[in-house]
Formats: sequence, C-alpha cells, structure tokens
Amino acid sequence: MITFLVLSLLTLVGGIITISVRNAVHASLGLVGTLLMVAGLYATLNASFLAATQVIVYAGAVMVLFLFVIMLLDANRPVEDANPLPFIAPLAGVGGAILAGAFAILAFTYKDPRPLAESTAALANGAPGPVGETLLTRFLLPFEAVSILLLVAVVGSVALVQRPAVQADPQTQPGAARLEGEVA
Amino acid sequence: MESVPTSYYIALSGILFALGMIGVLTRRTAIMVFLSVELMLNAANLSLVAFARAWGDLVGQTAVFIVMTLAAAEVAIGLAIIVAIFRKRETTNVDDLASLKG
Amino acid sequence: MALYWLPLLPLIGFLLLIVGGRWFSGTSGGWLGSGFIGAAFVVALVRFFGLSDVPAHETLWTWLPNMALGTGGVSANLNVGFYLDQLSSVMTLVITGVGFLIHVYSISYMREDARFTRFFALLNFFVAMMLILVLADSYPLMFVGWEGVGMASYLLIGFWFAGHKDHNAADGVNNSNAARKAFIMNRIGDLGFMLGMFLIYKVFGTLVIPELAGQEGTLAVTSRPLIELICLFLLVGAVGKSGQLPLTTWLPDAMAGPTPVSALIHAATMVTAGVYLIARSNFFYDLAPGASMWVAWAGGLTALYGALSALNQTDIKKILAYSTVSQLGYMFLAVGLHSYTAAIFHLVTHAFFKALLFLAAGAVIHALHEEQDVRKMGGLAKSMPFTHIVSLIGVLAISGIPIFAGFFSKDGILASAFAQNIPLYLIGLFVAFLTAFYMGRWYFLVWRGEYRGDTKLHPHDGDAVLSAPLGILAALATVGGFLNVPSFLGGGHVLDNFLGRAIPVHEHEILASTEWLATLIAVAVALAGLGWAFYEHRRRALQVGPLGQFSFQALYLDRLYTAVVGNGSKVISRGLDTVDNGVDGAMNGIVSNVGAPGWLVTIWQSGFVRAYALSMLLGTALIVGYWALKAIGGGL
Amino acid sequence: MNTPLILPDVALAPLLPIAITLLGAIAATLLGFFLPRRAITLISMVSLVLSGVSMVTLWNGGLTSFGGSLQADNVALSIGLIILLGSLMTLLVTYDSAARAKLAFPEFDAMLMYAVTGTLLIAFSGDLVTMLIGLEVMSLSGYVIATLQDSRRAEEAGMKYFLLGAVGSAILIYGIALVYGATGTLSYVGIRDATAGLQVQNVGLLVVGALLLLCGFGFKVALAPFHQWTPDVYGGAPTSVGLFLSTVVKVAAFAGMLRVFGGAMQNVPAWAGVLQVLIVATIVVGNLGALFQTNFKRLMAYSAVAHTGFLALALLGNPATGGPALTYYLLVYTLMTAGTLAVVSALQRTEAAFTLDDMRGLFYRHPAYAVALAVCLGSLAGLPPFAGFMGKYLAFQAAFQAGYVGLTIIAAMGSVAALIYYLRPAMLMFMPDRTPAREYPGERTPTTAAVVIGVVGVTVLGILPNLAYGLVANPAIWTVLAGR
Repeated sequence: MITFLVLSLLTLVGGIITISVRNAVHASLGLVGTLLMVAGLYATLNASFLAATQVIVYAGAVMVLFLFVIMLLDANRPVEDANPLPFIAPLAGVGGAILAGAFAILAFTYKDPRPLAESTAALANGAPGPVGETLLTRFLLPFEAVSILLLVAVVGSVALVQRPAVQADPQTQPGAARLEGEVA
Repeated sequence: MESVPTSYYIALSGILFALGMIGVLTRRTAIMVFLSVELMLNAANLSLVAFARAWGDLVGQTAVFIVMTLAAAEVAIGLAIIVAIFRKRETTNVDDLASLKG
Repeated sequence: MALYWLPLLPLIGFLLLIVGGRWFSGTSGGWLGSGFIGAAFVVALVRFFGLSDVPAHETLWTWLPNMALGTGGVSANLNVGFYLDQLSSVMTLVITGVGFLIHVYSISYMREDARFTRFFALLNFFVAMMLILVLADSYPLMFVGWEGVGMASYLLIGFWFAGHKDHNAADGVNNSNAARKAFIMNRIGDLGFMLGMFLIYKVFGTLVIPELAGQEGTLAVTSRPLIELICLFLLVGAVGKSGQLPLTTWLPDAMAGPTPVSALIHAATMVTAGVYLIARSNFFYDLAPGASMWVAWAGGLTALYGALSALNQTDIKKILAYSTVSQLGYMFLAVGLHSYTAAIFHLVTHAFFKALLFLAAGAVIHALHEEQDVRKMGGLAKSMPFTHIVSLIGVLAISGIPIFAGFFSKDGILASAFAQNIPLYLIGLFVAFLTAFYMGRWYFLVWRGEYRGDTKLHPHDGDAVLSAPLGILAALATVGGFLNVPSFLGGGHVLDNFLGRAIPVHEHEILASTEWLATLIAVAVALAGLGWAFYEHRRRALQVGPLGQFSFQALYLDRLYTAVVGNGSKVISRGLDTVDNGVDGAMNGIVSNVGAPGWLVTIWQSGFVRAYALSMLLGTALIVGYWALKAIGGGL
Repeated sequence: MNTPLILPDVALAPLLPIAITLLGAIAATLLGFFLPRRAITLISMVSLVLSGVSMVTLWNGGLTSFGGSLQADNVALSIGLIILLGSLMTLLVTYDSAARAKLAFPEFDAMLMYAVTGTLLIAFSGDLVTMLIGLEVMSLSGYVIATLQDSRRAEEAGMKYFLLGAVGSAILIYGIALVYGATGTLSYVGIRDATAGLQVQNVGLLVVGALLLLCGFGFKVALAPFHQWTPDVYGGAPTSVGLFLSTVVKVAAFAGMLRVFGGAMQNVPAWAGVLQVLIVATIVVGNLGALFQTNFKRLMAYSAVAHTGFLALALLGNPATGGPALTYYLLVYTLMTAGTLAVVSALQRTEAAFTLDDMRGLFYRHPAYAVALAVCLGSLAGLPPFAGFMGKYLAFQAAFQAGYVGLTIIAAMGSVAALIYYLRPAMLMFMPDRTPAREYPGERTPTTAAVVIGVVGVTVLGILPNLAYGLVANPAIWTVLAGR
C-alpha cells in the first residue's frame, strides 16, 4: 500500500510538473518521471514485462524523440505573448475537477469481479511468455494490423517533413497551381 | 504483500486523465499540448492494467502494448506535423493558428 | 392510355423547355408547353370516360422498402403507383383543363418577359407535380407531389426575383421574400404531413391509401385518440398547403408572382391540395369527429378572416387573394362536416370562377401597364367591354347569384352546415354576405364610375389568345353549377352521385321547404351584399372600405406573428431577412448582422484550437459528471 | 512452458478486401519511386475495384476470422462498398485536381490508400482493439493528407485536426479501458453477452465507458460539441481531402458506432439518452452555422455536421430498421457530398475556394456543372425525388418508430431550416450575371466522372431506392452486428 501511495504521489507530481512548468524541457522531464512511476505501478500490478517496456520504449525512446524535437525547434522558450483566451484556464480547472471527481467516485464504486488473490495468480506475473502468447493468439489480427499503423507513421512522417516535389502533369497550366494567400 | 484494491488505481488514473485534460487546455505550444495527451493515454493504460489484474486476464495487459505502439505512431506523425509547421511559421504556439474560423 | 402519361407529358414538356430553352424562340416554347398540357387533358378525358365502378390502380415500380402490406400482413415494398377513382379523375380534369387555359393565356400575358420559356417550363413542372399529387396511391408518393408543387410555387412566386421590367429592385426583394415565406410556411405544414405518415405507418403498417381504406376492421378497432392524432397531423399539412389559419399569411403575399401563377397555383389547384388530402383521407376523418370539428372550425374561421381582410384591400389581386383564402375556408368547412362532395364541388366551381377573376385582373393589370391599385382604376367597362363582361360573370358566380356556378356549390356547403352546425352556418352566411360586398366593391371600383388613373394610358381588351381562355372560363363559371343541381331544385345531384362511388356521401335530412328557405336567405344575403356595395359606390365611399385599417392590415395577423413569434425569435427573423437580402446581392449585410444565434455559432468557432478542445472536454466532463452524480444517487 | 502455440482460425478470404487495399497502398508507396503520379492513382483505383469485387464475392458468406476479430458479414461488406465508392470518387477527383492542389506526388495516394485500409478495418472489426487500430490508421493518414499540401491553410487545418484528434482518441481509449473493466472483454460479442442480462456488476463504469466511447466517436463523426474541427479542417484542407474526410472517414466512423452501439452495447443504458441530446445540439449548431457561411466549402462542412445529426438519428432506432436506414443514408450522403465537392474541385481556381458570390450566374457559364450542383444540393436539402429525401425519411422513421418522437420533430424542423442555405446557392447559380468566367478552365474529365457518379447515383437511388436498400433491408443481417 505504501509503495502504491508513494508511486501514485510521484506520478501525480510528475503530471502536475508536465502541465504547469513553463520550460518545455523541464515539463517533458516531468513527464518522464510520471512514465517511470507508472512503470512502477505496472510492476505492482503484476505486469512485469509491461513495466520494462514502459521504461524502455515509452520513457526511453518516445520521450527522447520529444526532447529532440523540443531542442530542434528551440521550443523550450516559454510563450510570452498575451493569452488570447484568458477564460480557458479557469474553465479547464472546473472541467478537470469535475472529471477527476467523477472518475474518483466511479472508481470507488468498482467491485472486483473475482477475488484479487485468485486473479493475480492467473496473470502469471505478466511475464513475457504468456503476454506474447496472448499477443499471438487472441490479438493476432490487431498485432498484424499494428504493423500497418507503423508503416503509416513512417511513410507519413517522412512525407511531411521532407515534402515531396510536386510532379508536373502534362495538362497542368503553369500558373494554375499557385495558391492564394501563399507567402513565398 | 497485501494487494492494493483496484479502485485506488482507477481513481489515480482518472485524476491523471483529468490532469492531462487540463494540460491540453492550458499549455500553449503544440508540443506541450501533445505531451498532455500522452498523459491521458498513460492514464488509460494504467486503468487497463489495473483491470487486467482485476479480471485475472492478460487481454488487458496486451491491449496496453497495442496502445503504446499506437501512441508511438501518433508521436511520430504529430512531431512531423509540428516540425513541418515550424519550418514555415517559426512558431509552435497553437494560438497563432487561428486564421480559419467563423 | 396508361395513367403515367398524365404526369409524364407535362414532365417531358418541363425537361424539353428547361434543357433546350435556347432552341425555342418567340412564343414557340409557350405553345409547346400548352400543347403538352392539352395532351394531358385529352388523356384525362379519355380516362374519365373510361372510368368504371372499380378504381384504376396501376403500379409502376418498386419504390420504398417495407412500407406496404403484402399478402398475409407481412410487410412488402411500397410501389410507385397511380390510382384513379372518381375523385382523382375530377381533379385531373380540373388541373389539366384549367391549367391548359391558363397556359394559353400566359402565352399572351408573358410575351414580353425575358425568360418566357423558363416560365412555361416551371408551369409544366407544376402541373406534373400536381398530377402526381392527386394520382398518388400512397401517402409518400403524394408527398413527393406535395413537395414538388411547393417547390414550383416557390420558384414561380419568386419568378420576378431580380426586378421586373418596370419594377424596381426592392420589388425583386419583396418577391423573393414572398417566395421564401410561402416555402417555409408550407414546410411547417409538411412537417405535420410527415408526422402523420409516420404515425399511420406505425399504427397500420402501410401507407397505401386503398389498402388503408380497405382496412375497415382495423380502423374500427384502432383507438380513437390515435386516429384523431393522425387526422390532426394531416390537418397541419393541409392547413399549410391551403393557407388556412393559422398558416394563412403566405397566401396573400404569394400574389407577388405573375398573375397566371396566382390563377393556377394560388387559386385553382395547389391551394386546394389540402382539401383534396382531407377528402382523400375521408376514411380517417369519418372516424375522428374531434379532428373533423377542428377542420371545420379552421375552415369557418379562415373564411371569416379572409372575407374581413378582403373588405378594404386596394390591390386588385390582394382582394382576390383574400377572397381565395375565404373560399378555401368554405371548402375546409365542408370537408370538416364530412360533406366531401360539396367541398369538391365548390373546389371545381371555385377553380372556374377564381381563375377567371384572376385572369381578368391580369388583363386589367396588363392594360394599365402594371397598375394594381383599384383606387386608380374605374370606368374600364367602356374601354374593355369583353373583359368587363367576363368579370361580371365571375363576380356574380362568386357572390352566389342563382344560375351561376358559385350559387349551387356554396348553397351545398351552407345546407350541410345548416343541418349539422348552426354556428358554422351563421358564419358561412355572414361570409357570403361579406363576399358579395367585397366582390361588388371590386367590381364597381374597377369597372364602373370614372377612370381615376393615369390619363395617358389607353386601356383596351387583350388579343384573342388572352381573351379566349377568359371566354371559356366565363362559360364554365356560368354553367358549371349545373353539374350538381340539388334535388329540391329538380336536379339529380349528378356530381354527388358520381363522386359518391369513390367517397362517402352523407345525406342530410332536411325538409325541402326548409331547404328552399335556406337558399332564399343565401340569395337574399348575396343580393344585400352586392346592394350595399352599389350603395356605397353611389356615395363614392368605396375607395376606403369598411373596417378601415383593421381590414387593410388583414386583421393584423402578420403583425401579430411578427410581434409574438418575432419577439422570441426576432433575431432569427432578422437573420433570415439578411439571408433573404443575400439572395439579391447584399451578402455583405450578413457580416454586419451580429447578434443572431447563428453568429453565436460563428463566434464559438473562434479559430483557436484550444477553444475547440475546451468545448470537447467540457462536453465530456458534463456528460461524465452527470452520470457520476447519478451513480452516487444510486440511480443506476 | 513448451505447450505449442494454438493459433486462432486464420482464414484469408474475409481478409481479402482489406489485404487488397493494403497491397494497393504498399504498391503506391514503393512504385512511387519509379512511376509518375497518375500511374499510381490508376493502380490505386484498380486495387479499390478489385477489393470491391472481392467484397461482392464474399456477400452473404458471413465469414469470420481470427477468432471473431474480423467479421466479413453483410454489414461490413455493404459499408465497405460505400467506403470504396467514396474513395474511388476521391481518387477520380484527385486524378486531375491534385496537380492544381499541389498534391501531385505518389505519397499522397499512398496515404489515401492507407486511410482506406484503416476505414475498412473499422467496418470489418469484431473487437474494440481492432476497431481502435483501424480508427488510428485512418486518423493518422487523415492527419497527414490534411497537412500534406504546402500551404499555410492546410497546415493549420492539419494541426488542428491532429491535436483535437489525439485528444479524441485518448478519450476513446479511456472509454475502451473502462468498458473492459466493467465487462472483462474487448470483443463485441463478449460485451454484448456480458451486458445482456441484468446482473452487470459495475454498471456505473460500463455506462461511463460507453459515454466516453460516445464522446470519442462523437469527435470522429463530428457531433456537437465535438464538431468544431470540421469547418476548419474541411475548409482549410484541399477540396479533395475535404471530400475524403467528410465522406469516407465519416462513413467509417459511423460503421464503428454502428458496431459498438448498435451491436455490442445495445443493452447498455444511458448512451441513447446522451446521444439524443448530442443530436439535437448537432442539428441546431450545424444548421445555424451553415446559415451564415459565405464560403461554400465551409458551408458544406457545417452541412456535414448537420447531416451527422440526421445520420446519428438512425443509430437510435432499433438496429433492424435503423441499420439499413443508416447504411442507405450513408451511401446517399457519400454520393451527394462527394458530387458537390467534386463540382467545387472542378471549378475552383484556388483552394481557398468558392464563395457564394462566385456561384452567381454559374448556370450561364457552366450549365452542366450548375445543374449537377443543383441536383446534389437539392438532394442534400432532402427534396424529393432525390435520394437525400429518402435517406432522411428512413432515418426519421427509424427514430420515430423507436419512440423518439420529439427528437424526430426537432430533426425535421432542422431539415426545414436547412433548405434556406441549400437553396440560396442553388438560386444564385441561376441568376443572370454578366461577369466573365472565373472558373478553372483546364482539363478535368475524371472529376467530371465523379460528378456524374454522384448525380446519377442520387437521382437513380431516389427513384429506385430499393436498388441499394433492398440489399440491406433484411433484418436478419442486423441481428448479428456484434457477431454470432
């Protein structure tokens, strides 16, 4: 229980840092913290393989990508312009509070479908073997389909960042392709 | 080791989700908005894992793998869009993108 | 000749004229369009004489899925089918016959118009849709025609949207406004029609009219409130289409269209579709005394409203328009009292004399170069003798002077009211009196006395193409009444007996002496009305009629709508106004029109992505929060 | 630990339609290095047609595969065919307009085909995870094609679409998690079985999960208040992309809703009530917003929002009547929206596109296009005899029969108000105007072909609706929405 409390507290602290700190690098480091704590929570939930993946893939690879882009775009400067939407922050607070309260209330209405000890045992500690087996049996189609998703991500991001040259069609008129409002 | 009730995890994930939501609204650069979305996704993952334990069924955990991959793909595309826009406008401030309206 | 030729012929005409408008020079397009209607009239005649006691029911192709009853009560697909019985046969004759005459008239009337061929295309389209409406064997198909005529009416009212030769731009705007008003008020009625259909289908499982009529067993055991509700929904539809209270205000405004349009659509045919709908649904209304009473009272009050409003109008067409409202009220009164044949009879004679009056008014307007103010007319009997004679016939017919058509048909309605509902009878009688007065006023102001208008004009009768339809209609308005001479006058109820094979005739037991008395009273009332008009004419007091401003403003009903409906939704109407203007080029006006609810949407659409996210997230939070509250309360 | 892996039933036949489009997408990706863009577009079209053929052969087969993760039942096939039709029309439009839109490179076609693959995956899905992946494939490709044009407008549109879409996906995923927590399963059948009885243990969680799913889907189909991205994205992205997003993507999202709410969660309480509220809001907002648009593309976007409301009406009905109504309406909606936007694409000079003023007197410059546009607008407005009337009629009737009388009345009133903004451009086109033509003058035969498909389809299906409706009207099809 104490482990849970500590981990969850740190998770929330990381989350708050993520959404409130002005410096983008610090914020993403906050998120890294949250992700690591969540990995810890996975471990307490008998999902050991998942916990490892979370650390390696999520907190590692994905966040490095984030940090890289932040550095690349020099985006860690805080935004200084006047906020055109000053009313959003209080409304967001209200909405967030409603949501958090609602979820918390709902959470405590949750009744476990079977005794926890029994179900914990059935998880086989979330070891790579059983997880992989599930992935290749009950999740075979999603597992295959995810590859399409990754393909889309690769092709799409390359196409976006390295905009392909527009091919001239025989019928295209030279001037017709100009777009309105375009600043060269 | 006594096990922490599922409810606690769900409550935590709910709060995390709401935090992410607030972040989406209050952060003003596209990257930070997107980071907040990651927070929301992690909240969903956390509850999936907690439910997987409650049901004693690995389906929940396996779904988390899928969601993680999905998040990674989303990050790739999202950051590409952000970079593409930055090249033209030299800004990642989402409030600067308000010419289409009405 | 198969029934589908009836709507198909005008439809072919429409397609030819709309697609190939440029191939038809001069008036050839008009003759072509009239020819198609004439051909349709011939078909209608052939089918009329071929009618037997068994109605013709011809199905064309499968249409709506699962909306009819098949064998054994399982649901089958609804067909597109046409159904010809005595009722629809009479309607087809009126539509094609009167339609043909008005087409011919328009050839002369619209000759100068730049979009002559387009006009005939639209007229043909209207006739095709009207024929689909009356021939439909099911409510959905009738609805197709119903929408089609609404569309045609919209296009034709606004025909001069962009300013007519000597009209200014403001008139163009008014014309489009009138068109839009008509369309929207009609759509309110359509809503009722649709809901009626849904309910019919829900209760009976079919929408085919003969099948519904044949379900006497089911109909009898269906709970009364349901049938009443169906009838009320259909009544809303009929009220919208026929310009009855409370949806009446569009009809007078619809006179913005060219005069042949007013004659054809807003006097003779389309506006009577509501009467037709109720007569067609007689098997429902016979079982719904409550809804029928509503119909009758809507009719009676509309008759009174129209007559009162007509008393002091100054526009030559507006008088006729309110008169149409009033006469339609008579028909509703009759169908509400289950005297369907009397209503149809009045529908037919009204088509004759009201078309006649409108066309005559058109001839006058034409002769006076678009002058429509009766205060600037007078004494035209000398310069336009032919038009004068036919107008006089029309006035006598509508006033209910014996031997003219209106006498017999109005008498039939009053007799059935007398037998069933004395208050409505008294209203009817009073309206007859008012009718005679305002038509007399119309007559004296236009044709008698001194000419008060622009002296530079030299009005004269129209050419033969213009006059021939007038002559034919005048003849019909004179002798049309003999179709249905009541028995106490030695007649044989020819039309009643004919129609009686398709729709029920409820005989009323009235003593012949009483009937004589009632007839004499009606004639006396009509004569009194005309006499009063004559007296006022001699006193030269007709230019400002009785009831003054109250009548002129049509009992302030339009104002009332603007005030009551408008106060709540003034913003909306202002928005609509702006949209109206938009049609005529004032798009930019929209930009300045901040404050309408539509602008709330555009303000909400601020362009800031975080604001969009805010609506999403607040929406989610509200939905989830509400259910969480319910969960605490144990509501789940 | 050495027990052999027991693979589920892997049958390739039901996978074929998806596999063919995927092959087309991969071909477009790889061959793009060697072939000109138009050749790639042709290859994509061929693969779409082949996929359609394979769907037709699977008709009435009712095959499933991967332990029920994939269902090639008639629901999937009919919606899949609608998707293919919409995609084909998109490709026809892009065939010649892409060059003008600065989109003439093979990557665009490839992303489009990936998106089609994703949409088909949704239609064929048998569990929430498959559906989610399909949805993400579709959305990610959608973000890319919305942004791909090298212009500030498109980039803004793509950024908005992406950020809001990511939030929408997150909400959806959270909903899936909660539903899993309440039912312990992710497959539609399992959810339906778990919620069939009255003894569901965690109803609160289930309901909120369903509502979050509703919110997530609400974003994808543009139900108010989740609709705000639509005008900006449809209006800012190139017209052909707007066409794709407002037809194919919406159809697919509705397919997901049909599976999830019509099938799996049919017995879950509360979502129907909330959906009712959302529909009212959507109809009001969509119609009011459209009233004040002067930019035709934005007007069409708001019109798409309003139509979402009408479409969702069919979801409320009993699946036996609502399902076929929805399918028919989706088909008609695809035809008329794609037809309208194809006309815009054929005539526009710039991607900022058409204002209503530009439409003045169109009839005198391009009579055929003007008439086609008038037909499509008439159909969108729901005027008989065009198919839009029938679609609305069926949807209203499904909702009415399910007892949503008040809602039906509001929706019908909304459709009345809609007439105003559809008839306004239709009228403007026929007004005389003597200014010289300012439409794009060049070659555009393929786009015209798309217009013809739309106009002919809308007219024929309006007069003979059973051509399409008769195929899906059998109620037996709709009892197995969740599978089995």
